Amino acid sequence: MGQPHREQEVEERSNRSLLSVWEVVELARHANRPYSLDFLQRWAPDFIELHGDRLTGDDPALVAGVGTWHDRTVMFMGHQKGRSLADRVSRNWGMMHPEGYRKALRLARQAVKFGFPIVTLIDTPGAYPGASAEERGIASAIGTAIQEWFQIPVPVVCAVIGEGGSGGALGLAVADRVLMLENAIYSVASPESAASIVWRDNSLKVEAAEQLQITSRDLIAMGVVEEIVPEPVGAAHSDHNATARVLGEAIWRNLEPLLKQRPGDLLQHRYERFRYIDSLVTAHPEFGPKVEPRLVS
Amino acid sequence: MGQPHREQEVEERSNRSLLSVWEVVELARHANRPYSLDFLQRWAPDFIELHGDRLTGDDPALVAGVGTWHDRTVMFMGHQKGRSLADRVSRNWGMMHPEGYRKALRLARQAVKFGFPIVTLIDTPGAYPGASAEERGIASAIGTAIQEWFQIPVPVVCAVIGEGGSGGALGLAVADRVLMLENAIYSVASPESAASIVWRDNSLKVEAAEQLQITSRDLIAMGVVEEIVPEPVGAAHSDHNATARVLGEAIWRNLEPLLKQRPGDLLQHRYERFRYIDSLVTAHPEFGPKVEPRLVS
Amino acid sequence: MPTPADKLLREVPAAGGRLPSMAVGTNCPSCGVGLNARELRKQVYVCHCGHHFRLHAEAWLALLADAGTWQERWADVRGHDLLEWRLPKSYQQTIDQALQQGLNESVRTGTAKLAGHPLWLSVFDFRFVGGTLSIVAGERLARGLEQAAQSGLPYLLVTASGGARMQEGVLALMQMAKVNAAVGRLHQAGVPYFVVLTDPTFGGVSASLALLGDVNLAEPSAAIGFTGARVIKQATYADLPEGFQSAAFQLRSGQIDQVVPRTELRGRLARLLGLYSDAGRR
Amino acid sequence: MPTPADKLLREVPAAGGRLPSMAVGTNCPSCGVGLNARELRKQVYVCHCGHHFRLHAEAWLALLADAGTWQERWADVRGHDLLEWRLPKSYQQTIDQALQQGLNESVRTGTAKLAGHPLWLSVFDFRFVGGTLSIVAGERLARGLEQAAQSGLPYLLVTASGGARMQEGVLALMQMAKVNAAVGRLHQAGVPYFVVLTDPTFGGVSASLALLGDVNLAEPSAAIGFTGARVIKQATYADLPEGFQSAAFQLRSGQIDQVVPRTELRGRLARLLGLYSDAGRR
Ligand SMILES: [Zn+2]
Ligand SMILES: [Zn+2]
Repeated sequence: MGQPHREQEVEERSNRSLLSVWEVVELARHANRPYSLDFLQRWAPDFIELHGDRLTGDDPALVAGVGTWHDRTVMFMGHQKGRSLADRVSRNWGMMHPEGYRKALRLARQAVKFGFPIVTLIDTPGAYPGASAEERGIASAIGTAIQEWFQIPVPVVCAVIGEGGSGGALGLAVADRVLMLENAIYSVASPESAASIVWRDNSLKVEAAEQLQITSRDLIAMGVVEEIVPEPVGAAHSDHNATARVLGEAIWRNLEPLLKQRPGDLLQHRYERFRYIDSLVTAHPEFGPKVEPRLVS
Repeated sequence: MGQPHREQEVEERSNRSLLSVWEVVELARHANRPYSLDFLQRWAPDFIELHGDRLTGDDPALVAGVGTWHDRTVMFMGHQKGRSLADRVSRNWGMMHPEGYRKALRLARQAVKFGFPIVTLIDTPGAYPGASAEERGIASAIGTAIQEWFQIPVPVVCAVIGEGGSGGALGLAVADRVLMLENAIYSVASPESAASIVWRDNSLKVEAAEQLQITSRDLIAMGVVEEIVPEPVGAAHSDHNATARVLGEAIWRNLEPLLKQRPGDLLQHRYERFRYIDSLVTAHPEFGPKVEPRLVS
Repeated sequence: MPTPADKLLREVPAAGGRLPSMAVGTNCPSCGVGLNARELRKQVYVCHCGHHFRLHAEAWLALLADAGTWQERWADVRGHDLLEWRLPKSYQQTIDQALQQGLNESVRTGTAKLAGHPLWLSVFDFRFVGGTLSIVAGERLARGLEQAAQSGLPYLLVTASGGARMQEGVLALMQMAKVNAAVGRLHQAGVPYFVVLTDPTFGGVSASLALLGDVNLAEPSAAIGFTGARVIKQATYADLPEGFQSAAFQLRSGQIDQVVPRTELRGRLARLLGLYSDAGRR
Repeated sequence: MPTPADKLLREVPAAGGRLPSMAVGTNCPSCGVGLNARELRKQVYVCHCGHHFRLHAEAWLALLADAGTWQERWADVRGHDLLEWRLPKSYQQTIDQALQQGLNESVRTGTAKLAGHPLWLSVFDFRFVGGTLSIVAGERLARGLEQAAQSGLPYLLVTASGGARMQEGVLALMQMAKVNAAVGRLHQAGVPYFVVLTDPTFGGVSASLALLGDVNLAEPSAAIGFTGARVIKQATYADLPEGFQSAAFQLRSGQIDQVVPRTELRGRLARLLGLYSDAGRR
């Protein structure tokens, strides 16, 4: 009781940037928040999903494939959560196994073969923290992916659409531009993990979330993302169509100029983007989320 | 009884090329025949074994690593059988899983990074014909390996030292030169498998072996190997040192001129070697093992 | 979850040309229902129960190539009995008989159009010595792959094979290297390579060019693997799980991109050709 | 199976410089035997039972660098409290205290010689906030990797880390990308990259540059993984098998090349440096 009312009230505040950090976390994880496939089906109705890492498996937590977008073939890939319980289980709550990172790399190399630009969507609490992932080499799968994304000479634009958790997110987020939906989060670890690591008590997730600086406003202030994409009134889950339209426009606007860059320049800029991503630190000794974020139109 | 006597008699005939095909098969599979490590330890006493495909596993049926040979660092890899029962089990009788082909490729790429030439030794009945290999993609592991060996721009010399069975052998045998020990065999399938496939009766292995043309003399006549390396009196198992010396000399003699070739030429010649490997067929309509093999000195 | 794309699919006609009639028996081996040959042909030899009958080369060509566009190449390349193979049957006799029946080796290669997209097309024919990879098959594949790499036309391969041809000995094995070298050049040339895996695809074909496609599709009832189930059981005494080496198994194992019912195959390929090969969009 | 090479190994002195004394308690945590500090130092902090005590940065430098060859770089790069982290303890206070104790961040980088081979050497120090990857650590690593790529000197990394440093938030995460980009350039430049994984190596370090070596070696008692066992048990309620995430486990999983006892490590590295980096032999 009172829950629907509170939710409505949160939605109203969401567009006036008056949410607590934990309220943003809850919006980023909202069960009706648009997931990768919700975007892909709207952007590229002829999307063909491609499966498998050609090694040992296919990871349903990563949806990937090709579709026509702005009269071009684009390689899309994104973490995929499920909405029903069965879907959630089969998508493993968007937590990838090694096969997912290897599938992503296979298709990134395929995009290079054909000159397709790449769009990646981030929405994961993190890589799967289970024995099956460890046994098949999750650490080196992520490490190798991060390394190789720097050697993919086609434009890559990434958008954090929900949760961007840890190395599990970063393994898909090495890009020329990284955008972030207004109420998405992006963090070195999920608030629960951080609490567990720092305090050995994951009930302190709210405190951890506040310390970690994980909202889009924090991230743009740190120079880690290029752009915040505003969500419609009532946040992304209340209007998938509008969210997809605005996010699609922002991604394309960032992608289009990259298509004209020479591959060598693209890779050099991508290298420098991450090599000096912490340069604000030296520039602003009293560094913090104090810079005004740039919002789209 | 009579077995040691027969064995001695076979050894004597082995150097006068008077063996039946099945006797050659038995020599190729002899329990005391030198295996890959027997050669590597003699050629490169400072050999350092390298493990793992950096994906999901390490395959003990493939031994691989670097060592100093002729004042150079060389990448060696070969199928490895075991001598004791425990060794045989742990080496899986020299039958590789997908991890083995992927380890070979990882190290082939490493050899490219450092400009190390590569020596591969073939000694396998075939890839592992079991469910665990199928589940982890043995077919594509072999297919990918065969494809990628054509894109490894360093010299590769291969020697069939015992059994060269099927795609399991070929996955490690795409090379610029392929040599063969005198009593080794190289076949589209092990005689047992061929009998099982053609007659659905693997007890007809002797007949299959005779039909298949799998001895070094058959192979050189078909143009599939460049050179037969003679075995010492009493065949390879009776003198590992002498076998290693003669084989080492032959491999190095073939490898040395390749070191001077430009990478592009090397790959072009490797392509053509296999592209036209059946060209004798058109040249000799009544094709068969009738050409005199060229023996080393 | 049906997508707008599924609708698109259904709009592409199921068959390019008119499928030949095939003798497929009188009852479906899966569901046992009696078969109406004419209706079955209309359903591209897929039973109502989902069972996909094996198609031979001419049927695949009729299904995939737009009517009148198939131009076969190198049909005159012929095999012969290198090893003087006698048992259980003379290989020369096998070849002669097959030729008399109008079969021309295990692989047919040529150019065609699919939904208007020009391409290279190779199809295996399981009727010819179990679709085995032979010198002739390897030669036709390698020539086609090389020409596709040069011309930039996409390459479409339909597999159905028991593996390498025993009766050609180690030279059959060498075809695996020959064709994979050519596939590597196709990839390096940036040319699309699509594979449709049909029942069965094994051994020297699955372990050479069959799984190297940019996109690998499989028919639902295709068995795909390296070693056949019978040999695995013989060699390892293992009980193999239900569905072992099925198309779904290979999808889970990461080897294929999609399992596509034959009724949707042409449409799916047309979309792929559009996405991967329309020069205008790049 | 002892090889002639094993003999070679033993001939390389175990330590380059003189190992510093470390307080390691009075009994071995593995076998319980009482410890003689002097003897233990002589045995490079390996108990007779095989237990490898964790070494801190200075000890690694003394063990690996030839005496007097270590030249530290960028020791003046210092971190600060970006997120104004307060709980459970002020991050600024953590940094200040560590500096007062003579610790200078979680990674130390510089040049040295090992058995005469010049190289770049970076060692993690687990004492500094659990060896966590921070901006300072990332910066020192990236600079070293870039210089190694330019100069062609091999790069040797010794890891010991709990992962990325929470107190630097997403910028700590970004260090994974920063250092892996630099590792990629090292590989592209054809420069040897060797990693020694020690106890423990987890999270943002195992999932960034720790497993990307041309040769990955691990100490026998190193636990190596992405997610720590405690978190896995919490998240999945799974019983983890004995030896889970051990060095032997990672060897079986294909992630490391060899498990090397500390007593043999210097010799193994000397041989590797000879094999991979002697210009004369190429
Ligand atoms: Zn039926
Ligand atoms: Zn002890």
